Amino acid sequence: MDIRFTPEQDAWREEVRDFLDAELPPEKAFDVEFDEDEALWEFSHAFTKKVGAKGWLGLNWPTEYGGLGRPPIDRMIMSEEFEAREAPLSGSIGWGLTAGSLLAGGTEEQKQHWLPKLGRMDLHVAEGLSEPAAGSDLASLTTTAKRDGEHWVISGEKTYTTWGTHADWLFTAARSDLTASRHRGITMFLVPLDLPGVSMSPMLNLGGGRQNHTFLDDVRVPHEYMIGEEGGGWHMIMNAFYGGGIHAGHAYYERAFAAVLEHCKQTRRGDGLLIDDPIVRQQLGQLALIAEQLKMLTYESVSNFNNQKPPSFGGAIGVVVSKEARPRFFELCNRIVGPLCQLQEGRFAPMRGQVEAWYRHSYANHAGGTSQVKRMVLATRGLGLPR
Amino acid sequence: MDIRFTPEQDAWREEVRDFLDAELPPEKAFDVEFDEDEALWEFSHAFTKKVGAKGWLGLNWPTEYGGLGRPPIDRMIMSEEFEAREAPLSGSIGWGLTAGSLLAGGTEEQKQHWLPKLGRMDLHVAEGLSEPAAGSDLASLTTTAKRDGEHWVISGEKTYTTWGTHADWLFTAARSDLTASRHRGITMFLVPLDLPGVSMSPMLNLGGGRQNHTFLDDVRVPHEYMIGEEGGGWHMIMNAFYGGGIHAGHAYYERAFAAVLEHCKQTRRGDGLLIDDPIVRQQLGQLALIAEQLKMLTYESVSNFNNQKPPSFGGAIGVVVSKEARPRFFELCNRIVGPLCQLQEGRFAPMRGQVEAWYRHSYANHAGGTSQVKRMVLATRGLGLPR
Amino acid sequence: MIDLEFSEQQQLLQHTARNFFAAQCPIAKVRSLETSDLGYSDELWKSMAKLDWVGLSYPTELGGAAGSILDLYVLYAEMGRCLAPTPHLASSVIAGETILRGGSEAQRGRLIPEMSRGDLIVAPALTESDGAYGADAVQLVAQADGENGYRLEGAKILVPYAHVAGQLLVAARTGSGPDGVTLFLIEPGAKGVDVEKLGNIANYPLFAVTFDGVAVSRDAIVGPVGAGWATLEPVLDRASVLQCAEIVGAGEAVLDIAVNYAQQREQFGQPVGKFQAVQYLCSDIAIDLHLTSLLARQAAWRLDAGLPHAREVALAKAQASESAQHMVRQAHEVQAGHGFMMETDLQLYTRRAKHWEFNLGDVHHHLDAAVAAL
Amino acid sequence: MIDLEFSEQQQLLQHTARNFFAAQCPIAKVRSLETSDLGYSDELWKSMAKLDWVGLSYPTELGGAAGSILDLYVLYAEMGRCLAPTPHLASSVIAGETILRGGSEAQRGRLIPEMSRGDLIVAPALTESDGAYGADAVQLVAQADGENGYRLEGAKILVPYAHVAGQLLVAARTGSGPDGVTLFLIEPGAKGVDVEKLGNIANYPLFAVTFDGVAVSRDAIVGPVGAGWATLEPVLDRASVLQCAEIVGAGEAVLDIAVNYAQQREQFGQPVGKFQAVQYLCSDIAIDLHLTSLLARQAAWRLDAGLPHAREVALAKAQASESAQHMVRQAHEVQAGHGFMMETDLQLYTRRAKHWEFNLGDVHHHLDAAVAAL
Repeated sequence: MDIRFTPEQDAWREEVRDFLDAELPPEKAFDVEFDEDEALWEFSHAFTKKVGAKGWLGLNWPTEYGGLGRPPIDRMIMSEEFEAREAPLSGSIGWGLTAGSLLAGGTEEQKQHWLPKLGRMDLHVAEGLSEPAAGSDLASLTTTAKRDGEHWVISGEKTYTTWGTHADWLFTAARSDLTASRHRGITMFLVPLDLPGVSMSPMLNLGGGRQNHTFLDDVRVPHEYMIGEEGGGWHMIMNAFYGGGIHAGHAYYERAFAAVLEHCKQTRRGDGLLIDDPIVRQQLGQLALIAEQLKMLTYESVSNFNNQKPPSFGGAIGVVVSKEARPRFFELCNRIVGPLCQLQEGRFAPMRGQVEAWYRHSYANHAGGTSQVKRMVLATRGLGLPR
Repeated sequence: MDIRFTPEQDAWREEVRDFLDAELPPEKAFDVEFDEDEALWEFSHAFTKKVGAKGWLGLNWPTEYGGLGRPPIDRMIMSEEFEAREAPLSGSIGWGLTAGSLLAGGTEEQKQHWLPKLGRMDLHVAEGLSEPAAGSDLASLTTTAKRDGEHWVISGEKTYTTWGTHADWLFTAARSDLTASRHRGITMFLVPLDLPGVSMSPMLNLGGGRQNHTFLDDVRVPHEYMIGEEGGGWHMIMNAFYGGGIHAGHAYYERAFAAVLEHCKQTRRGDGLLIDDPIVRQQLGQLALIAEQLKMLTYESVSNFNNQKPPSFGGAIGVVVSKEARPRFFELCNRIVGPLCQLQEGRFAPMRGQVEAWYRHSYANHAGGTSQVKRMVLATRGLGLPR
Repeated sequence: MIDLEFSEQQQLLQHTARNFFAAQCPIAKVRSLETSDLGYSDELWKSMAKLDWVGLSYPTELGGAAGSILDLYVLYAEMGRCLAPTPHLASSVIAGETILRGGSEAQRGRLIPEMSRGDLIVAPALTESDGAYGADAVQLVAQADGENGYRLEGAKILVPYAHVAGQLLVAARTGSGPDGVTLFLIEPGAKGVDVEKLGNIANYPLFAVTFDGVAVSRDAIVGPVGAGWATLEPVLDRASVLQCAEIVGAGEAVLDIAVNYAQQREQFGQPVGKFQAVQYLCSDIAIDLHLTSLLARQAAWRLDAGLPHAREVALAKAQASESAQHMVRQAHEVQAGHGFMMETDLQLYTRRAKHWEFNLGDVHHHLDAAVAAL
Repeated sequence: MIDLEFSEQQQLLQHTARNFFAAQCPIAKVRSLETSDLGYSDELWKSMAKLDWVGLSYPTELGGAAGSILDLYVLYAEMGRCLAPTPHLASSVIAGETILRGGSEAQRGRLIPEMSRGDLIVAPALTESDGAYGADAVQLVAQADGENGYRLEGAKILVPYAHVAGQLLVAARTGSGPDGVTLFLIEPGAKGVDVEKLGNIANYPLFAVTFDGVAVSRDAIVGPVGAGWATLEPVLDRASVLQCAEIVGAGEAVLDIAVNYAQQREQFGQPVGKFQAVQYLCSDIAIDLHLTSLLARQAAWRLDAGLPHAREVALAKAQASESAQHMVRQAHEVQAGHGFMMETDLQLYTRRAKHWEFNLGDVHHHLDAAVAAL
């Protein structure tokens, strides 16, 4: 047992920090999920391209596809540092989900063609899996793709298209075989968003971000934009969902916790500092506990990878804990801060309104399936309870 | 809207108090569920007979069956006072469940015959519904009753027989028609426990009480001991479960809360009294809140009866809240009291070990179906969600 | 006689109010008002005044309808259901009832009829920059300034409707301790008063008001000097119960949203409402708001009956604050990604619930207050 | 290198211990020992000593096996799984390691080898009648009495294994503040010492020990006068982590009990484990104990590595105390009426979990301690 980083890993962390020192002014840090400020997004694209230029978007990919072939822990370290500074890394649907799908089920030719581009962030890709009637139950999607010579004709409606207006490609799934069973007959495509028949209407979200309804109306997509095998989409997505190494989700909570703790050390309420209020201390302890739980779950993933062990409890425990912790964590932040937690801006808003924003963001915890669905996975696949 | 008692109701409460002042010395107060002390049980039987002699066991029953025809609120008031003093009222399976079943589905002749006896506590009745494989799902019971002339021959195994060794009758359910559907073909009986073929083995429980396995081996029960109609058992039980007026379950929590509050006012930990500890105060507030919730749910039942309104949310909300509150309430008591909560007796045990005992008792919250089952009722019958 | 039902008259009010708000304040209007400059509709407010709802609890001789707190409860539940944006709690209840209770004959005669007609809004300015709740939290200084007046120095925050108020009702410190709080009526346009909008999660019209040596004459004092908190406290109890009622009404709407979604949304080949996990989420909401309703109605009734009520009010608001938070979280779990979209109605409730959770004391304040009242 | 797996040697120990306790301490034996006069098995204890487990963490030159805290962790998880009743935590860890850390050469040489062999049990007497945890809670008075000794007056409670202890390790107050605590070794048979059994939920061997002017000589002091808490504190950190390990092992057994029951018990025509509500209950247990395991292993590793660990220990025990409570409650929900019966194994865990929840600091203590450590 060991929870230390090697000297090489420490050096890598320093390298990441140096990069961020050089390339990320603190005022450019923002949450790409929930901010539509055009200037910040421009910065984000440029910043992400710099990360790509260093090969870090494809850090874990095999070198033959433009990756650096580094182990997942290096990705985790990078992620810790990026989260700690709220680095505005955009385009994870491309270098994350699309690339992960390719690595999981792409043909050799596809991998050769797409991965280097994705790793350099040459393509800005939007999410195009969800449909109005297919959320957690992705297999019920109804968008169709019909083969017509060297093209596919795709029609259907997609929803929750994240970053649709910042992207120029859509990574999407369509039913290419209507006679096959639910999980078969799904095929993946990269669809250029400027093709005729593609249109979008905005879906603004509670977090302050923009998602979209995306309408695909007999969009003719070249066959070469098919990703993976025909009918192999389901398998690929399930294996790839936000692949690309181990994400340091805990660092998001650690950053928030540090900010709240600092607030409590600085802020008086009534006779004393918040940090000296016994109830606030219990709540801070709960926050620290949640952040620590998530950190250890991340580290366990690293450890499991290092030891070639399968993920714990069907891979569901980390997802369940983080999905369920998120609203609870930020409700606790609200309670610590008190009625001022509702303020968004101005000199009276604690922590520049971050607590208010975090709270709204906390309800965006359903990507990749709800916690309810993940609990089922944990119970059946992880514990062996009957389906 | 009104939450006051009428002068007549206040007078009735005084009458109950006077009775308890006269008949219940504080040292004889005990929880009949969880104490097997023979001397106390003897007192309890005598005490309950005195209550019966006043007509109070059948307080709400029609006068023609030996009841006093009083409204449910009088029962609730009596129950508040009895709970407030932990009055050891035994035999509720008889004057509660059996009588409730008779009132719900007994023939005129059965009601004339049995109810006056039950109201006087002439019969001590034990619970004989549950079976090893039929708990919350009572309809899956497998004990059989075969008609043979003027007798029924009953065979099967019953479990969790509460008060089996203090009783002389068993109120039981058996399948009298093997061809009928699950919910039909169940018939109820009162079985004398001294009949040949009846035997019991003890099942001690965590609360400190004794329940039993009861074996019925070709027990010949006279037809006149059948309760209700042949095959009408299910309907009767569902309508009668612990019938006999509105129970003041909240008073149990109010009594516990009062004791804990007094403890906190008297007891120092570290520099100050427990009552001045901000965290303890939050916990006491939680306890007060739970007790108040339960009180208002009880009062709502009274109000609904008075206004001839159906019970809220399919009758499930009070059960769900109290079943789920019970362990939580007594865990909070533990936390307030601290490590001393594990002590059962002696001069160091806070509150004479009551906190320890309450906690163990709190796991006995499954009679009448688990909270999980009641949640389903609430969701489907109460909210109209699909089954 | 235990009877938790509303009277026939209250049921009539309930029915009228439900229809009124459904017609006059549909959810589309709530959305557009939220981002309007005013943040509420003066037309709606005046219509309410015509129905005698603005001064519902005021004496008839001052233009009110002599309604009870339970009557107000009924109205608030309906306002909560429709998220009707009105200055009722701030102006009609907190400010108006404080003036009624502590004000001079002249103050009452001058202000209350105008308030009843919906022509005057008075904004209570109580909270200060630390957000604390209670007499101790009043720190804004009112320094005696000669024979005839005071000078106010300090800031108030979370002041509702200050932008349209004709008067501010300001709690200031004229001495130490709980008996050192005095209430002043000050015009927002007075010299040295500055009003600044505070952006907030609910887009509720909340303001910071700063007082830079503002001169006030003695006749602007409401009630005896030093008796400000004693005047205010019973009114805040009433307001807390009405805040509970608003949460209950909103909760019933949230429950409808969640249940309807669970019945209609299909995943894995069945309505999601068939999954026990979703049934738990929906029943959590039902339980929360039902308990809030029971506790709040009890507290309201005790206020009307003139019985001791500190414990009941505190428990009701503790429950309501918990419920405000919990019910929206559970509804978001039911609606998952869908509920996160601004186009759904749920988020309108979610954002307001955060304001309600903390308005008039949070769960910790009220749990502690409940124990203090024992 | 992030690696949360036990070493091969630890896995061997785990394997050996699991088999050993399964064979030597089956659940029937746990039941019978619980109600025996001793409350534990000296035979089992001696067998553990032969395996070098009693002095597992002691230096080899004093008869120990020089094991790490992670080695102990492995042993404790297995003891927890089987509910093995032993004085290990009290005597081997808390008392023994305190003597090792603070004791004189003579004390160590005299006591530790005997303790390693399982021939001597030393019972730590720390808690007093208010149940509080920490240096401040030590109030029992040790009054200097002439040149050579002290006189002890007061009472200790929740003293484990005092009935079979050859020595008591008593924390007493010789001055004020955290530096006013001194540790004494006292024989339970000494004049003025009275030992009284305390009935408790777990039937754990717990005692009250009263000191009625007990005379103690200076050579019975462990460590410098006034340095008692400084000596004890790091040992209590170690013990807290091992208490976590015991909870984790027990939790794995509770999870097995719950899952097996849910797979086999049928109601409404299907295994109850098919109901989502029951799946949630079982997964709650799995999550609780998995998190406890991760946090406790981290804390143990930091202790072994000599790294700062106050925060990690506190978070681990806060989590473990919560889990000890929550996991048994959820298991009782799974087993419903069945789990309430003494004939089921679940209740054995339930009752002990209550002891563990509060042993070495409850959740509130440790959450506060975690913040203090930041």
